[in-house]
Amino acid sequence: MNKEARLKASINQKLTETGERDRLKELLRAKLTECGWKDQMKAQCKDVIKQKGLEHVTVEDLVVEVTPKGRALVPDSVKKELLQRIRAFLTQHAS
Amino acid sequence: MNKEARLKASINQKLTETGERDRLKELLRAKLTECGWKDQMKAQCKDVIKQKGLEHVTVEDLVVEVTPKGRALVPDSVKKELLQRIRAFLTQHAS
Amino acid sequence: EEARRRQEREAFLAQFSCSLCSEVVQQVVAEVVRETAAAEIQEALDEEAERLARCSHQICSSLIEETLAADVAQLAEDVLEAELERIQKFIK
Repeated sequence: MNKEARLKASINQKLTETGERDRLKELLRAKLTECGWKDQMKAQCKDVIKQKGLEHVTVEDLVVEVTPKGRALVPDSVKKELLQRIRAFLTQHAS
Repeated sequence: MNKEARLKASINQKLTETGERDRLKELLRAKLTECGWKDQMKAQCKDVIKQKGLEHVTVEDLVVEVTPKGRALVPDSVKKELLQRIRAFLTQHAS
Repeated sequence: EEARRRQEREAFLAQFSCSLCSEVVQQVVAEVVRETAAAEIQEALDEEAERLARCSHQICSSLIEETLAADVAQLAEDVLEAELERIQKFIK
């Protein structure tokens, strides 16, 4: 394992052990709800169902169809905030 | 001040005034780079950083650790060339 | 007498050249080693900072991916279920 992979593994371990990983995910979920991402995604799902017909759509189809849009719709400000929080965690736990 | 001390002081003054001291140092720096000595020093520094860990090493630690090796690794041919140039200067200016 | 003086002068010049040479070598070695040490530490610090920045980015991206994967699946399931219920109510 190279230096970078070791560093990543150690950060991931600390994030999990301290519960920060779950807190970060919760923060992300809250931000996505707050910015309207969740509503946009629901609308996307409804569109797909409408286009394809309810009887021809599975959960898996919906996931495949809307995930790329979901990814693209995560606001940069949310990504930035998450990254800042990860950096702050790393600064606090630097050893 | 005896004759020798006066002569030494006078030569030292001339070395500085004529810029020869700086030229000698520049020549030596160039030769040390050219012969690979500087790369050896870089490698030595990298080794010490790797051994001790970046967070446990200061510039001063590296200087203390690497300088003796640096001195020992200056090639005799480089010292000889420098000596010849100093001798030539002294012969010319020691009057 | 002249020959003796010349000999003494030669000996002095030889000895003084050697001590000057050694002085210059010591000075330059000290300077270059210090410069190299500082540069190597800075380079290592920069590399470490870059590595940390890359890891933070990757971890951030994977956290987003994990969260999206879970949430999109849940959302899709909820929407599909709601739509089915709506249709069933409509049929009844």
